[in-house]
Amino acid sequence: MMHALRLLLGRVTGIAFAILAIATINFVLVHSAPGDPALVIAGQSGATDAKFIEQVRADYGLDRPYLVQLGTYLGKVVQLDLGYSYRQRRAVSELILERLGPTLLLTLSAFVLSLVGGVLFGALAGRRHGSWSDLTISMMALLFYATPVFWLGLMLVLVFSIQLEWLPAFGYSNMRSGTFGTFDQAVDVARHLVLPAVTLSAIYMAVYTRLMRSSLIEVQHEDHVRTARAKGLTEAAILRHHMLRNAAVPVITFAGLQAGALIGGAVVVETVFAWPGLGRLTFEAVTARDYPVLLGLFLVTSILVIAVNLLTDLLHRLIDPRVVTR
Amino acid sequence: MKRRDFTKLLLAGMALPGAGFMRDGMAYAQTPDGGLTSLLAPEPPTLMLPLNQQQPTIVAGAKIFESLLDFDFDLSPRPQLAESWDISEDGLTYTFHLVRNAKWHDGAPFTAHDVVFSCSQMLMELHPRARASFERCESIVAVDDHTVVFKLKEPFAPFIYAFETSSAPIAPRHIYEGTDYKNNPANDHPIGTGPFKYKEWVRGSHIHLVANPDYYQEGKPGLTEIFFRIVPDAASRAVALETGEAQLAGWNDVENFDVQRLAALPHLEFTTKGYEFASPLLWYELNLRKEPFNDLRVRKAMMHLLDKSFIVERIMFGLAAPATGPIASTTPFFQADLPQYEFDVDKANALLDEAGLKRGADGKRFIMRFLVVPAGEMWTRLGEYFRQAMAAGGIDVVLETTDMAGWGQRVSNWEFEATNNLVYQNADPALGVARSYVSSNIRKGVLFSNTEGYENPEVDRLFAEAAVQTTREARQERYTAVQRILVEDLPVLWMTEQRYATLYDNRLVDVIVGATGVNGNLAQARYA
Amino acid sequence: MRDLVRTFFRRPAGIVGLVLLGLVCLMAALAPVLYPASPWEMTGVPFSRPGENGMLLGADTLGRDVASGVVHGARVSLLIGIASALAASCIGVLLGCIAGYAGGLVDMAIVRFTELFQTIPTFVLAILLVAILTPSLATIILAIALVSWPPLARLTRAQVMSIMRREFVQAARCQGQSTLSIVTRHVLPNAISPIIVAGSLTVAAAILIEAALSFMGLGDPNFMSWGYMIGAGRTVIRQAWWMSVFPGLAILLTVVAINLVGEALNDALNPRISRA
Amino acid sequence: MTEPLLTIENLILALPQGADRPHAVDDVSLSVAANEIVCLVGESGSGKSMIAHTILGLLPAKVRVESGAVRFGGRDLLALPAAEMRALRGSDIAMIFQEPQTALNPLKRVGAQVAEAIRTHDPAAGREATSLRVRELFEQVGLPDPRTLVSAYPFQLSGGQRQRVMIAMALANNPSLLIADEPTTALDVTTQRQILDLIRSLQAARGMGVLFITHDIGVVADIADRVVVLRRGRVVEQGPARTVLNQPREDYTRQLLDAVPGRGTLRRAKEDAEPLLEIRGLQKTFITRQGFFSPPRRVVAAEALDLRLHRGETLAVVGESGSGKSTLARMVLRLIEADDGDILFAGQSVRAMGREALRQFRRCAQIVFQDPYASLDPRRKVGESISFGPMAHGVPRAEAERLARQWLERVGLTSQAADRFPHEFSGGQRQRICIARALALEPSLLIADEAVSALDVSVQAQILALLAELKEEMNLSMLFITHDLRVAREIADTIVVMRAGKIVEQNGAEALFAAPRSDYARSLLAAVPGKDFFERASARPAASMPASGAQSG
Repeated sequence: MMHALRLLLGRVTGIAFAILAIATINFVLVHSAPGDPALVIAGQSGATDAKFIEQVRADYGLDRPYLVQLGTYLGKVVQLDLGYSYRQRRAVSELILERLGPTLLLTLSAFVLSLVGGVLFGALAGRRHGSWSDLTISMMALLFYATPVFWLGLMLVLVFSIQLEWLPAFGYSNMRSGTFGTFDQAVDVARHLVLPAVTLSAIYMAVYTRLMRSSLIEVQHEDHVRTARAKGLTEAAILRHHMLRNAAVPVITFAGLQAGALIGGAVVVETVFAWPGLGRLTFEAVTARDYPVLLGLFLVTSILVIAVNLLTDLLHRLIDPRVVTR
Repeated sequence: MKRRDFTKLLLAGMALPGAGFMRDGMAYAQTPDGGLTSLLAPEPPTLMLPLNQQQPTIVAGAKIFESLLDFDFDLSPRPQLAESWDISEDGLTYTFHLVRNAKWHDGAPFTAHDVVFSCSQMLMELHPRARASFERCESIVAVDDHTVVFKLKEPFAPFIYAFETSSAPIAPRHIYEGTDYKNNPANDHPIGTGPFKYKEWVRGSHIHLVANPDYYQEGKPGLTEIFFRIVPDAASRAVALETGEAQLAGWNDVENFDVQRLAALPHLEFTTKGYEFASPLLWYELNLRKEPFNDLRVRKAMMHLLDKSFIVERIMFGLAAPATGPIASTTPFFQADLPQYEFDVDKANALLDEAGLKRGADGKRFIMRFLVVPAGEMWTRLGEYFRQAMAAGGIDVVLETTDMAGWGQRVSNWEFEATNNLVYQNADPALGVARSYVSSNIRKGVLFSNTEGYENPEVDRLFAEAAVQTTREARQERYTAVQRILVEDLPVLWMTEQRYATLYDNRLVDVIVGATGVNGNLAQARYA
Repeated sequence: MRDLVRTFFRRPAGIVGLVLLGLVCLMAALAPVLYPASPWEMTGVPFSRPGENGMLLGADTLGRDVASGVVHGARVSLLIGIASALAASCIGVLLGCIAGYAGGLVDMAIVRFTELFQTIPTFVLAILLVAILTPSLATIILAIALVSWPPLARLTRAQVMSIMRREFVQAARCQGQSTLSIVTRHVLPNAISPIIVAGSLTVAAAILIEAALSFMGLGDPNFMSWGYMIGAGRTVIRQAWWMSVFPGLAILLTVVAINLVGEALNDALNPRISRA
Repeated sequence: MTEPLLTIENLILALPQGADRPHAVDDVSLSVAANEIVCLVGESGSGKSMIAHTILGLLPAKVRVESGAVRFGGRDLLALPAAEMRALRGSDIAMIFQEPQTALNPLKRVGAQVAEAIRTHDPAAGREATSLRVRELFEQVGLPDPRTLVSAYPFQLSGGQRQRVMIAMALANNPSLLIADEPTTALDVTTQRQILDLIRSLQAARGMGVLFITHDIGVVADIADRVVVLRRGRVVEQGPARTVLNQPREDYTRQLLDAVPGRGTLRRAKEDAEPLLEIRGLQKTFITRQGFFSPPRRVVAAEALDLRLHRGETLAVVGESGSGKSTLARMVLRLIEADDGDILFAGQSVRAMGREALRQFRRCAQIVFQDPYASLDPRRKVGESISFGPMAHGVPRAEAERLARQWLERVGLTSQAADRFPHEFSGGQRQRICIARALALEPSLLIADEAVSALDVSVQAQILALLAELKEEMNLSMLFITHDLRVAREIADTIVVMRAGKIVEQNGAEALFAAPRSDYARSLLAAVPGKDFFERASARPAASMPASGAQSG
């Protein structure tokens, strides 16, 4: 118990350090950009008034020295205050919070989908190593691995939304469904989720399929599988009880590392599918040079990545007892 | 779980898309029970129109907030919150008689004091364009609860246009007076006098407005509710119109090349009317402070190298008209028969030779950098076309891209060689044209000013005089003169007058009823 | 060496990949011969279908030849892919080597730094970098390199550390060989194969990142690239599917080819497989 | 004797094309009766494991049964349908494997793995009954505290405990035939003794037939009722253990017996010579940090070690895995830095040496490692690996290459070997190359870290002989690290016994074997497989040593 507590404590301080470091890097990165944010607000309001620009600058502290801005920012981060968006005229934490749900829904379902699909297909291919099904799955995995995400999204929209009219092409929910019962809304959101989630998961599913396949092939030759065979287990039982889980361990470890990439991919997918999540907010903030939002976003996405890492770690611990005390 | 159960489940899952569950989802194409779903992009920062006047804020906010006047397609004023108005002979006194039965969305009555508060206090602090207008006033006085008098320091002919909704949205005094306007909690739940009331805003998804039952015009609004669907992706917006998920799109919601296809769809109506108030003019802008753009011959040569019809047909897909000079044909005081620079590569080369810019061994005369406007595909195409067009004259164009902030900074600080610009005429040359050419408006750091750096005392004088003349003839005379000078001087390379497509469900009527089109309040729009 | 080549060619997938990649390279090399005019030339009939008006793959909205764009785009995609993979490899291998060889505090610092870079969502970082530095070939290459090096650094570090632990390295130390001699004669030759393979796969990843950046409007506007073409074509996908289909296929084939070659190379460079 | 339990008749197993020989197993016939232990003994590559795998139908896909029959209980196992074969596996015929570390599924609790064996063959067995049975089995195989141990994971158990779990699993369904494939090879000698005793007693109690596969004649001597000697896929000799071991008919059997180390004449320590290497109070603790807040793991590898190696002497450091003996060897060469204490080499402090001094010192103190596969750079020609050493000390390239060829010939290889890569050589040959590499620098101290442990006995004997010979010739001093007391006895003048980082006993070889002072040394000695047999046998004149320098190594 003490041990677990200490482990947790170590984890938390590690994360805190990482977050502060990321916060600093982000701040420096974003603030070295050319472009005066005051001007953007002014320009977009159709302003031709220098006084107005000065006012904006004063309002958002952009006239203060760089280091003071950084210090203020870090201080606020510690207090979980992510600042105020001058473009959106709202607290950054509020903006992020309301976009967090859809992104979590999208990335987590894509994560689960890719993992489950990858493990399933990879197992199928690895089990019948060298067979036609293996060849087909491997080839598909290679193709999906090489397909640009945005391109795949477009093709899916073309086929499933425009040609077949099965699924909505974009958005998070049909806005009228919000007024009905929660079940209707859940179904509605689920229908909107299908295409973006499939698009986002495709490349990772391909990666996990390939990984699972080679992992399974490797496991097949391990001694404990021979032991299981010597015990008289059927091949199906061996696959289920002695190969799948063992082969999935490296896949899950790897999946944790991919969390950052997954959120990066969400930017493209959310833009293509008009999914109202953090990814789209990121792109909007980059084009609008919305500094506070960008800073907040990078922080939150990084925390998300760390969270996913923790989650996979947990999953890893769950299926691999060796990790706990190691 | 047994293996067979698992397989069954898997099969069921795969069959799902084909099953009824998925198909009944076509519900989103249903008749919207008197409600309207409009596209909106990008997401506005706020709906509080007095606070922010970006395009999407106007589109959504103008259903909630109103001003005193509305404008017909020919830009003549029509009543809105003002029933009637008088302008004194000397053009110095504007008296507005307000509607008597208007109420704020919270039930408080709308009075002349709201107008005085908005125009003399709130907008003066928040709204740069309104400030420019009301700074001209000597006094703004509520004579009684329903009469407001504006007294100008000197005559200003286009003053009447200051009362368009986005130019002077009227805010409730009882809520804002004496508060910190920007942080007033009511900003999140805006209260106006318009035909629609704020209901809900799901960020990143949609804004929900509902009909105002106490609206002061009998029988309006004709719609029960409006959803603004926020869709940042143009292709998705097109799909929404196509599937019927959205019933209204304006401005750039639909990319030009998609307009024809969508306009041809049986369930959609198409019009380019409703943008007369803005009447934007698009041009290639050169930094006249720099060699060789300060040489008129070079500018003329460039004008000859550019084929306006190519831009109109291939880049704008017909949603534009060739511009002939600094004032758009839809704006008052437009002069028709100005001299033109026809597309002529030989003439251009001759002019460039004359200017002493000889072709080098590689056939290139000089290298210039073009800053692409980061606002979408059309702008990118304009940059690409510029590069190809200039190549014919031996001018090597390197494209530079940046984000909106970078573009704004570089253009307003004159750190560019060439770029595109698009400037609203705002219904009167004194409001939307002069600012780009008068030397008093060469202001570093300010966008949409005289960023090209053109200086001509004669032009300055003519614009200044035209603004304060009170007769149409006197103004026309000066604007004609200034147009002739500018066309000869080429401070910028005018290309096109922009047209915008408004697409809407053909069951809707009276959607576009005036010069502000989708920026209007949609009070009359209804299902036939 | 001969072993390597023989093993490489024992895999049909490797040959297919090599042939495909060769075609793409040939296309890039012969671009000025095949299509001497600029791919930006707006001389064709807009929206020509493939084969119409003498344009093999059709024309885009401005009348530009899609085939010319695909051919010229190969140059940019390959250039950016290879250059950024090389740059990423330089950063990654250097840091990985230092970390793996030095160990201790230096190692820990580099590992933490690498982890930090891996924690930041990479594509978002790339977007940000390009947006900040304004898009051009150099900045795109830099941005892709900056987000691609961490896996290479980790791999190199792991490789170096595992080789350093091997007894033949200890034996070399005992022989009195200098550090430089140990690293160049023993560690690098043994560590390099997976790094070469990973580096070659980084090229494929870089091409995909470049395409995504261009697709989002963050490409170098002076060079025709595949991602740009898809970005320009996707909005008209219903009117002109060929505008985005062909460059998309080009990306797909190139990335597949590089992956196939990388895999075959992996097998060929793996002494267990090649000498079995 | 009744009908045998298992009969193998004229079994021929075909290897795929391109293998070193066409048949893995060539015309092998043998039988195992109930209630007897048959040992299948042979060196690596003799095909002994293949035979075991054939019985259970677990052959790798590449290997094909060409002809022959395997009869068990009247049925030909080779012709049995897959389902019936499966029913037999783990119930009537059970098997245990060499590596208990990998033979158990690392992700499942050991109790569940044993329970699985029960339920596979008795699906009707209830949960309660099964877990009861598992606990019973754990008790029978001598696992402590079965109640808690059943829910342990394999990594939480020691090697011996894992092997006990494997045995429990094998016995779960009361098999009539147990196949044990090198079940003790990966274990420490004391643990090996326990497992052997366990198998012996279980076999006797249950009247099982056991087919025991091993490479170690000592183990055979301890456990076998009958012996089958296998060489390169063929049966060399078979018969009752006593007969085969005492009166081997075939040369190969005799060679195997003679190659078993530790039966030569004992050496006497030369106390009078001056010390070349002196270690005083050497201290080393490995600390692995797991985070800022968790307590670091501490493993003591050396605690106040004192020892002396005299010039011309061979000192063997003996200990089981984890005793710190290899760390000691590496600390001497400063491949691992010690925490405290002194290492004096010819009077100079090694720990105080600077970079250049250390380089010069290492020239005088060379090492040969255990794994002949890992200790040669796979990407360098053998000649290069050797010549880099002299070159690093200023010898011109041509001269260094000549030296390399000369040394290759000296260790029993041809000079052409210099142009080949390590993977073209066998394990024994590689170890010869490693010795050449070490000696090419003409050191005065040679450290051999388990240098013969990975080799087959016959090869082991050759390498030991080579080392002894070279030692005499070059007047080397040797620090010989081994886990095998027999090897130590074979080569050492002085023996140091280590356990958990401490020296338990330091004694002359003769003295140690005659009268060990410590309990631990005594238990180690007692655990040496085949000790009784060889002690009896050594009363008789020992067979002659095989000639060294043979290319076959």
